Amino acid sequence: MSNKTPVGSVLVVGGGITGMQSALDMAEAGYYVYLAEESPAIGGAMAQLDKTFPTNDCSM
Amino acid sequence: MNIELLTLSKVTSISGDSGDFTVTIKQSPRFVDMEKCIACGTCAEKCPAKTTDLFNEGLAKRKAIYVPYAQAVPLKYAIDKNRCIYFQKGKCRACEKFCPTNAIKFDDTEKDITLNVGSVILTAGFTPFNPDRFDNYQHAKFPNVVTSMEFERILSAGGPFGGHIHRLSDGKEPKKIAWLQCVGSRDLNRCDNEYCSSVCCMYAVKESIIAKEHLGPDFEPAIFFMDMRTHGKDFEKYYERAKSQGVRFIRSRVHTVTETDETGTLNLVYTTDAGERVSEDFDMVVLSVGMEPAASAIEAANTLGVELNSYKFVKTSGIAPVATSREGIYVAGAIQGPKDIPQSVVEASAAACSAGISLSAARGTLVKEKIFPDELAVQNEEPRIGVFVCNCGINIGGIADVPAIAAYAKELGHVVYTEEPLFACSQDAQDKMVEIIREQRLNRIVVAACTPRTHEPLFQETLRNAGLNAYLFEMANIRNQCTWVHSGEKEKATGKAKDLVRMAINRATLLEPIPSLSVSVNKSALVIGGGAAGMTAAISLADQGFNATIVEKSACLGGSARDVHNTWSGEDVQQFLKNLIERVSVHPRITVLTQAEVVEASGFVGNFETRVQAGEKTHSIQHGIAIVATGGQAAGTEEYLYGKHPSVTRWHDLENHPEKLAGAGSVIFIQCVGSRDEKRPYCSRICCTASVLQAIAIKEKQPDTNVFILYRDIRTFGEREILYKKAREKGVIFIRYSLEKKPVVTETTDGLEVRVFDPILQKELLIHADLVNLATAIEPSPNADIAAFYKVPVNAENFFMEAHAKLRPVDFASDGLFVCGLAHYPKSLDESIAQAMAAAGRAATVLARASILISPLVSQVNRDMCIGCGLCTEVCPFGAIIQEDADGKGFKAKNISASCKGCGLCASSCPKKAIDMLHFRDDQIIAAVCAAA
Amino acid sequence: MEQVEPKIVAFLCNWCAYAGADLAGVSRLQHPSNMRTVRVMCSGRVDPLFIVQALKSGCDGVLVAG
Amino acid sequence: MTQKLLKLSGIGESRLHLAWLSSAEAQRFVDISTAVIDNVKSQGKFDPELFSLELAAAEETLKAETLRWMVGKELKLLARGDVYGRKWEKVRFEAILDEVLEREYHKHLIRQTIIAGFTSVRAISQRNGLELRRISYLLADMEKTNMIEFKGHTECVPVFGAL
Repeated sequence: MSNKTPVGSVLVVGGGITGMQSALDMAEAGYYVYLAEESPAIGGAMAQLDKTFPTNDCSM
Repeated sequence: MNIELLTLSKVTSISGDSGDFTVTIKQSPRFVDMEKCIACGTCAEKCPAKTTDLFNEGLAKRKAIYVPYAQAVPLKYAIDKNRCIYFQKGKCRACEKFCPTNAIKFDDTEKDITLNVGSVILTAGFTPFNPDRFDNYQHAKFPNVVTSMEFERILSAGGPFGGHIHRLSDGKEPKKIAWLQCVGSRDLNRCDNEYCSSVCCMYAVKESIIAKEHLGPDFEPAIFFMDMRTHGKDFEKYYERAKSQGVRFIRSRVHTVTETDETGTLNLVYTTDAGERVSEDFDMVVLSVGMEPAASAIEAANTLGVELNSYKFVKTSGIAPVATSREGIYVAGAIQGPKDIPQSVVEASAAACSAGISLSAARGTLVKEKIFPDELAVQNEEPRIGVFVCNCGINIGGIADVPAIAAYAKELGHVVYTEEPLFACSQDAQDKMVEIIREQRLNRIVVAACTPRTHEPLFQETLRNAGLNAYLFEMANIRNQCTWVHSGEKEKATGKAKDLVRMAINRATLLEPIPSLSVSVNKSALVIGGGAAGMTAAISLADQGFNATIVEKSACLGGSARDVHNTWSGEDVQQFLKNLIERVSVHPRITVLTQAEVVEASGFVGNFETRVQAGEKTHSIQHGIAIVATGGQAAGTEEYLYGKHPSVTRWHDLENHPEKLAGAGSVIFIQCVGSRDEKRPYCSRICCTASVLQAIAIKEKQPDTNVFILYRDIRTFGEREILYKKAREKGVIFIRYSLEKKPVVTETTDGLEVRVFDPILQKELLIHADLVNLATAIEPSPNADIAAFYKVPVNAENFFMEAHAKLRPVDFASDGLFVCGLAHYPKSLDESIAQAMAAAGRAATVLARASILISPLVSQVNRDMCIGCGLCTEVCPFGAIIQEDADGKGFKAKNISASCKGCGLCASSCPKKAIDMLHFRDDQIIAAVCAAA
Repeated sequence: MEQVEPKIVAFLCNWCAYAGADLAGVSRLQHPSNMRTVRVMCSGRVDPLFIVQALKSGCDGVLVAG
Repeated sequence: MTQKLLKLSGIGESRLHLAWLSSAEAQRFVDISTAVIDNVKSQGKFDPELFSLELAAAEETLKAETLRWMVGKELKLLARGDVYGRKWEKVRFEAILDEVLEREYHKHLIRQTIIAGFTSVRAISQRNGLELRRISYLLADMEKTNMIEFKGHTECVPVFGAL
């Protein structure tokens, strides 16, 4: 890596549970995040599961 | 607010290097203006074009203008161009005509976006295996053969059938359902997926239990499997529960499914353990489909220029589990290999940690902070309440009489303004609310709408934008707890809504502004445990610029990894460990204390204080967060002559004493020694892979040595399955045994003899053995002290318990405390490293800040009334209230806001009623109660 | 006994019962409309005095759910 | 405890229902609330006027230190023992708690009855239904703790006033 200061932003490719968690952690740690998702909404496969959790809260 | 969502977007190119990438993105048109769309649903109602609903796995129809699902984020409609009648035939535009906010944009175009970013994290996921190509299961043809993903939608209360399970052929409730495991996994003959998909056993068990809950005691679920792989935390107990609840588990791979009659009943023919052929009818068959890399994920990986492995998953190393072949690009989740939700979430945080390390010099340079106007002092003003009764489209307005509720509210005391927005939460309604608050000089706001659990923060922000304190706000839940559940009783629903609004208004009258609370953060960490996980966590924090102290009980660093030669993917563990110890030892931000133990701890997130005894010296360490990595070890055993015969060894004893192996004609591995039994009802996860690896190594070195593995289920999950296959190819003999018929090891004149019942041959085998190696259970290191000092829970088997099994796998429920490694659950080195990095990544979200906001809804002690009895301290579950020596006045209670969760137990048990809860004061609650009748 | 539509005050814990009641809404599980919910942060917050107060105010019953 | 108090006061313990459920148990919530509603319905309308004395007495009882203190100490007494290091049996603790609850409630009921204008032992008994002996016994106790005072005789009948 060069000596110059890096860019303080990150691109997360994929808006499933993994991408959302990465994006939240990066944003909370002080980086600007772009979250790119192919479909019209984030949530990914987990949103499709009939899960025991109460709501589809994606903690955004 | 520092996350910018780019939906309908694909990466098209990347250039530059780590720290300074230029990425181009192609964003497809949505044809709906996101700013204007209020998701009222009118467009979809009017849209004449129906198409397959992919979110519901094709089991339902949706319109050409749609939101994928009701809770979608962003909750904005989109037009499916390929299905839209206007786009296809040039006529219609019904949505445009009916949209109340003019949000439809038929002239929307594709956009090219160029981004400048320091790192990229690739999390593009998996796709469920499509079984249509298998003619023996006839998924495409038989309506009652469904995939597991389709079955999830069938089970879902929000799914196409409202959670009512029925056969697709005739709508009848099924009495018998069969799950077929390993469809598109562990199969080289009919597809190329020779790996195990890791998650299917567990989800099949879950689906069978939930189906049983739905369908009642007469329902007969059956799961056809090869090896039951319930290797995750608390999974084995769930498997046992399923057995006790009547789920039938049949060890057999079903070859063909046929339809027996015109109603769609299905017939399976299978062979039992004993070799008997059985023909059985089922009402439905669920194919437990595996995971494959999604085509779009492969495309994204190729565009980003990262290497893939032979199964087209992103290639990583066992000692750098989230690093791709390209510096500055990290990977997490199922695009790297089949895995479950917790492991994906762990990797997500680990990838964030990695990206955080490479960008730490630029931390905080591009983030924005929201600035609110100064708060108006309204405390001493007469209450002026504004009431907003939301229609929520038709969700509320379609059932309750919203104008009547608003009119009723207007007559109540202190109410000076009412309104009936269509969607109170829409951006324009929010903007308008700010204006109205200012214009009407409102100082208390009541919103009658959905639930405060999801929407209170949104409205509180709106209040703050208008210069009001966030706690001058109250919600009346007239949707979730009223119109949605009383839709058949419109008048009663209106009456109840009026009551709820009256209660909210009464309470709002007494609300008071509550100043925000924050605590400063000590930007250093304490890591308890100096094994691979602890050291990785410390390095990962130090490389992000935070100081870390490692507390190690023993005299040297390395922990249980010191016994391990190779990772399952082949990396040299000792070399890795050597490098890690060296880096830890010389890192200027890391302090290592060996032969050291925590003896006392106090404090809360941002401000912990821990006393560590290191030899003669006691250190007092101030730290903002703590990571618990106390590790685990292989348990001892009294079974199988262990400790009584020199040729009976366990785990890595064999590898570490190669002289024993030389000349051995026969080596037997016994699995599950002390795991998956009554005492330890969990699977130790890594033993199958470890024994298979050792067996391969022996066969490679001494092909003539007979190697046997006696097992209960081989749990070489994920790509570890390839090792299992390789072992069989090399001639390792696998013999299954059951808990009821354990093998017996006896001493003979020339070594050992093992007797085991082979269920395939249906007879007992007698095998001579020169060496017997036992895969004993992995148990956590003694951790009762740590659990008590930091008040963190352990499960029944003494593994530390995370805040949430799926969504928060490295956090403890208490803020600022994290867990990783074997202390959490048995796991392989790559998984430990990922979890350690994840802990460091999660810790960075605390340490990166100068101070953290905490909920100000805490208890308040009236010191004049307090008699210092200490009852509150006794009842507080969080240690958040202490007795303090007040000068000359004896002891008085004191609230520690950072630890207080606002439960109010202290207030309701104070004998002098000297404690009250902010925002939930006695008089505020009583005000609501009085207005209820 | 006269047929009445009683009013019942329900003290619901924000994290458990209140969330359960919300979910009942999401799932559209219909039930009688006699409950009047008071949200509290924990069922431990419910002082017995609140219950007496509810009865004094003329409510016909009280439910405390955590 | 509040249920016991409601029983003592004749309001009926089943005016108060307690339940535990998790956030995911929507169906259970519906089942519980339906059952509670049916149960309360079967009891009919509650008229606070009829029970004004009883409610006021219950409120005073719950406000007073004695019971709040005992309830708060329960866990400690059962789990860790009292100041003498003796662990209490749950049954014993509950028996004592019941006794104290009843006594305190009766005292407050008497006091409320006096406030309502029933000042002689006989009048008090007629109004709230407590036994004469119980009232006399408790009145002596109440006088000591400054809950009431002895105001003298009216036509040879002792008269009390609330403090």
